[in-house]
Amino acid sequence: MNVKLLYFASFRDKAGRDEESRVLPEGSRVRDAWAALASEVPDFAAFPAMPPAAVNLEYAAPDRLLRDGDELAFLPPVAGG
Amino acid sequence: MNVKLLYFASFRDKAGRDEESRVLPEGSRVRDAWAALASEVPDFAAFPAMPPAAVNLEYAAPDRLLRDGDELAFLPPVAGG
Amino acid sequence: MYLTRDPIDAAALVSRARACDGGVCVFVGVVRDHNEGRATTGIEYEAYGPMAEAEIRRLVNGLAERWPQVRVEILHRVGRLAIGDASVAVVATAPHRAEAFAACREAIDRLKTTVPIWKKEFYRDGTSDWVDPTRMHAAPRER
Amino acid sequence: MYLTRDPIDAAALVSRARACDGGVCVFVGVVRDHNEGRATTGIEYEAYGPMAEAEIRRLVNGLAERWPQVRVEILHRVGRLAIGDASVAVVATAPHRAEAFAACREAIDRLKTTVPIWKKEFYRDGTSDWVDPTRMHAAPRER
Repeated sequence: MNVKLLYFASFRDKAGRDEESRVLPEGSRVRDAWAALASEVPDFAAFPAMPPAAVNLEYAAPDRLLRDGDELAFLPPVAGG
Repeated sequence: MNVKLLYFASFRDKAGRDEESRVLPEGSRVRDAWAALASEVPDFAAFPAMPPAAVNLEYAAPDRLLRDGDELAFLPPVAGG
Repeated sequence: MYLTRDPIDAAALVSRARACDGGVCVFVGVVRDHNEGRATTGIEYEAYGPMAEAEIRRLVNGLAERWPQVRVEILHRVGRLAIGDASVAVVATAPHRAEAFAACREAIDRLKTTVPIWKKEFYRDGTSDWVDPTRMHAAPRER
Repeated sequence: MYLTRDPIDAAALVSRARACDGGVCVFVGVVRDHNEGRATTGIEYEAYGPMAEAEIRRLVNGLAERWPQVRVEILHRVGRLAIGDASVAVVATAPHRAEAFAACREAIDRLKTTVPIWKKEFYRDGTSDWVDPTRMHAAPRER
């Protein structure tokens, strides 16, 4: 299945891209997507834990099942206000 | 000695005046001035306790000694804001 | 001068405060068209002017001692006010929002309990009353 | 729409809010010229736009459930901001001031922790950093 991955702020800088379409095995969960990214981007691999994630514009738990067409983003520490 | 007495809001309505010069015996305290007023104005006599008082623009305790020329006011419940 | 007979321009106060840094917390009191179930047509604020000015100055100085980094402005209207008019504005400016909120809240709370200002409500039925938040004195009077 | 690229007119928000009754508590965040001892020349806010709008809407709906009598307006600026610009405005209107203060404070506190907006600070020495209030991720980066 295909998932749309978005990168923001410091994560965009680390990944060197702001958006990509990614093929993941059926049954993949949010945490699996993070593991795939961390295996590619050394800065991500260095994180002590998975950052907060959003699926289709809502916060999502690490064990959330992904579906074809989902929009997924891992979120750097927010700093609005 | 002479004390200037001011009346505001509901106290002015009850007393029927907004200002007066009043002669008090030397050694009078704030509470003595209130007792004198309460003996004149039945609405004041009905109060369960002496209301807050101000001498020369500052809150003053009931046992505060009055001096010639002092400006004294008993204050109805405040309701600013 | 903390008291004014002129309408309070809360928006102008906020614009001025924005010039400084950090967070600005503003409280504006607005005259309501009802109170405790009674329809009101307006109110009148009366102040013991010189003492009210002095009390607010003491209040502002006390806040400055407690929160040295906070700047507090207070403006209270006196005289006759219509529904929707601003009765009071408190503007607290601070480097961080916690202090701005705390000082603003403390200012309005203390103002309401210590500053010699009185409020008469005018009701739609033609009567009026001095408002007594303490309910300590006598029954409501009519005129 | 809770996000805007245009300057926030906090004064206009206050004017509008004054039309309703009771107390109005306003918080305005203002871009500072320093942070943690470093001189700043400006900042840039980046948002995950559609999610930020949705999160703020959820936040506002949550406040409305908790305080049915309070009306909350939120406006957050994105893009490049200069020192002294308003970054965010929260306006809480309520019949009584306690609710206005509580809802306003809750709104800005939750906004800062849940809404996907990021801030890059530009320093006088020419460097810049993404601000990390949690200090959880990696060391400050330079460019």
